Amino acid sequence: MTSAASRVLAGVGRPVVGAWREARGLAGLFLDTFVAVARGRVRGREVVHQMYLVGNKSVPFVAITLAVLGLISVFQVATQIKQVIPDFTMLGAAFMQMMVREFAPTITGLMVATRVGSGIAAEIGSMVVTEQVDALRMSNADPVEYLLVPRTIAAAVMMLMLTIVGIICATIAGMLIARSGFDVSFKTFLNFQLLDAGDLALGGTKALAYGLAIPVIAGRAGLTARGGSAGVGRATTQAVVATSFAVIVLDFVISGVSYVVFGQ
Amino acid sequence: MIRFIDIHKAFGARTVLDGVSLDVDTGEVLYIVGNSGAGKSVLVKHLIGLLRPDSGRIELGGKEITWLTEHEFYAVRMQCAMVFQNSTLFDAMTLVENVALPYRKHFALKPAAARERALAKLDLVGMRSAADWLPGDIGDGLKKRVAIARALTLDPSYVIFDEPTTGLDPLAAAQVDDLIRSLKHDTGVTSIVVSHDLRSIFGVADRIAMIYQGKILIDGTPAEVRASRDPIIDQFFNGRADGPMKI
Amino acid sequence: MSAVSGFFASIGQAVLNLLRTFGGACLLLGRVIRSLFPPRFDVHETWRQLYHVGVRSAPIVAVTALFVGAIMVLQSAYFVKRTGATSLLGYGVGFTVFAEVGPILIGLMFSGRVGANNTAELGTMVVTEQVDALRALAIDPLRYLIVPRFIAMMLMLTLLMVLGDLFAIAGAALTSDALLGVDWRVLVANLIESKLLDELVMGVVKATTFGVAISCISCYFGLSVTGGALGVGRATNNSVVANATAIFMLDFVVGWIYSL
Amino acid sequence: MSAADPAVRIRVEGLGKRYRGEWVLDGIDLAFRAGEVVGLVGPGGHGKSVLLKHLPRLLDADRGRVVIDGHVLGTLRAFELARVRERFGYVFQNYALFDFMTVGDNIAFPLRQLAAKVRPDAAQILARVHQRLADVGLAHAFAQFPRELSGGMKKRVGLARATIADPEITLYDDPSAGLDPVTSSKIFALIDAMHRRVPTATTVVVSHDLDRMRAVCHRWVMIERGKVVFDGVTEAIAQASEVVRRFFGEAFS
Repeated sequence: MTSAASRVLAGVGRPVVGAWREARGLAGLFLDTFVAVARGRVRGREVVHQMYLVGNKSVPFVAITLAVLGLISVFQVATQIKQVIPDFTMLGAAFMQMMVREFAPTITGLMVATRVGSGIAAEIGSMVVTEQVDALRMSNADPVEYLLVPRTIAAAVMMLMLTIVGIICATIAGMLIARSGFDVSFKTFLNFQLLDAGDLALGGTKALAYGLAIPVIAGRAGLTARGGSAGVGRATTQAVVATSFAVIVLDFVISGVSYVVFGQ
Repeated sequence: MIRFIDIHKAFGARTVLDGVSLDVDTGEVLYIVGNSGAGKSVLVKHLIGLLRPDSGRIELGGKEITWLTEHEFYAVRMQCAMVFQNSTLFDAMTLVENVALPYRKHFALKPAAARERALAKLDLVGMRSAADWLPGDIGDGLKKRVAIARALTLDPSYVIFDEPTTGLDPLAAAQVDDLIRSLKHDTGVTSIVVSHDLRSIFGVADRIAMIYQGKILIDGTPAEVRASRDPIIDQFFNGRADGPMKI
Repeated sequence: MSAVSGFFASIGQAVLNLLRTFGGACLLLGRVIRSLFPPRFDVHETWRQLYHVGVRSAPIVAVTALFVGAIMVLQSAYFVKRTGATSLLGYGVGFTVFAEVGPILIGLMFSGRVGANNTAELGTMVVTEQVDALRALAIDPLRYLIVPRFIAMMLMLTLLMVLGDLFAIAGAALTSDALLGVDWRVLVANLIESKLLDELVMGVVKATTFGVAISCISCYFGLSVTGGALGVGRATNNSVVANATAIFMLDFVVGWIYSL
Repeated sequence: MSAADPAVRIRVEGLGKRYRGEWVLDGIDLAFRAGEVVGLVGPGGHGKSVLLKHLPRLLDADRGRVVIDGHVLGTLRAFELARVRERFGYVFQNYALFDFMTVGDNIAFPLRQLAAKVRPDAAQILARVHQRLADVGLAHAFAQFPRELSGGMKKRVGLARATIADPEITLYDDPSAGLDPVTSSKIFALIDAMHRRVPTATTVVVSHDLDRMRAVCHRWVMIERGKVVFDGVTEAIAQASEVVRRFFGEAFS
């Protein structure tokens, strides 16, 4: 085989092999994390501490972004409706449904991926690079159990909480703009007629899926950091992209499956 | 000729330099020594404007440079080069591109001409054969030699070395010491070396100045330093664990 | 009492941090603009950054846009199925993708891919004294490191926005054809005739402002790193958060200006 | 198994490790005995720290194996490996102190992680931690955080943590890197003191600080380009090969 051909094959092969090894490593890490949780090897106090770090610190960040998004989407939809048929009775209902099914979990997921994903990768990455993870292993503290499990549980729980906070802030912002811009009374805006168990289940599934995927993907980026501060930088960047991308892909998969299976 | 006159510098509550006065004669190799955190690197960074003193004056080649602006310091840095402790080569460029960078930026040389001049400097430090390698491919000792070559591209009259042999194995350290020694003979460059490597201090220094608790404790030839009976100086230069020295 | 004062202190701290970041980034923007007129920056490094920024983010932006288009179709599919208004599909999808969701999601992915990387790279250079080495070689770090990255990010995000819009349409067309049975040619024709040029231009203008913000913020955090590996990690984290906040703020401001 | 010399505690057989296609360790054969203090030296970046990390199996060998008291490390299951690691103390090059814990908690960590039936009670742990902090001259630093300490103090805390359980095998990875002569001597004095506390312990020190190692190490192992090029006592250096003699310098010939 000529060297050029082998070079081309290698060029194609390398990313594929790399992606496969990455997927296998990630699957292994998911398994280890859930086995550790199943075996109850969980330090409650640390989980609560991580909840504070993950949740509390992200509340203002999620609240602002979701409020802005709520403002924008109501403003856009309302201006469209005004041009077609100026009947705003269903404005609030449609908004609530879209927020619960789609925007609140996904945008909150992206924010948590950005903030918490890069945070976990940065922290664990710098612990690997300064050999703290090796020090843990010398004292029989498994890094996955000791570092990743508390963060995973905290992120999953907080993801649900933050989505709810997100929905509340978006709704408040939406209500205000609806009244001031298009004089839609709070009462008409706040109608939950369209909302049913299916929407809540869909939104909840998405939030939980993101909450579990983000810390484990970020944790893997952190645990595989190599080579001083440059390594930590790479791990953090890789985590932000991988977790954000995972949120978007999961959103598509869950929405697609629910549409095909449940028809809604 | 370089003069530090009564330099004071503190970082928040921690006073690092408490009235340091020191002269450096042209053409000599002066070693500034002291324990970690004594302020050796802090003092020399004032010379090229990376730090500004809280009070005191600095003169370089007879001109006062204490309060020059960042932009005005560029002229000073053309005269006075610095080699940092972790060799600071740019990872994205090959070794010869690293050394050619100052030529490209200051003398607007075409890439080919800059490469030629850079290869000559690499030859000076015995690294010409590795010209097209990346910094990542070579060990710390060799990186240090390329960093020295890069600092020499501006043909400075003063060169500052910040702990050039720290972290190097004895062989690589000896080669860097030889390089500093040969610099003085071949080019008559004045070198200021910050170090606490006893082997290289007594192997290369023309003169030694020791900083202890923010002040110059001694400033003299290696022989004078060895003869000193001051207990702190004796403890430091023999590297003894027990003694009056407070760290 | 300490809990309450602690709470207010943390709010005060958050506001102060926000202002310090905003101030720092604006100062940096000022210095960058001053060195653009007359243009005094390293051309070689600019080309390298254009390639570095563009190549690294093109695939991720394209794939993100593909999914954004698909999600938008899925989102309105439920609505369209109930009301049967398939003709509205093209307009609805096109509008949200070009004007709103497209710029935000592509901006976020770009901020993650390039912004975070920029802060990490600059942070590492500061921590390993490479920035001081530049100054010691009498080379101005702003003109050699910062301005090339500013130009690369601003230009590339603008171009990538257009690329993203194309991929989003492709994603939407594919999904609508596969899931809704609405032939993709219909969707595309419908989209073209809904005259969404204004929205497309607004999306691109948003992308340019995002590019400016992301470059200044990520460079600001990169240059202000202290404290080794942990410092680089923390700066990268803060940079990504600040970029995301800036994207949402700017999205609202540009959207509001356009609606005047 | 070659003739089992009773005193041999760790045996390294044909150990190989590859990074990006290059053999950093290329067939290492060594034996470490009880009561020995071994100096591991050689040109920078030639695999010394990598070899050290293979002993407690922090790194897995690509070739060959490490045997401790008859157990082949590569084949041990997790809890067996845990028992083996409990006999190790490791002073890391980058300090590896947990920056989210105080100095006291850092030093107590190895004891608190011991299996329940072996673990001393809380009061005993605290007493030993305070005693060990006093041994390294940092009694005042109990409640401080690692970021508040200087390089030399961080190194001493790392040393206190590694030796809190009086381990049989203590590994030092470049303990005096970047430290001034006086602090370096303090560190090596502590290494010597730690060895005297448990004379049957095996101690391995990786460092470039040949002058200070000379006072502490009985035996030297030099590694160049992934191979052992010298393994003997200080006096044997004078008769060693040219490369070895040049590395150690005139003070040793």
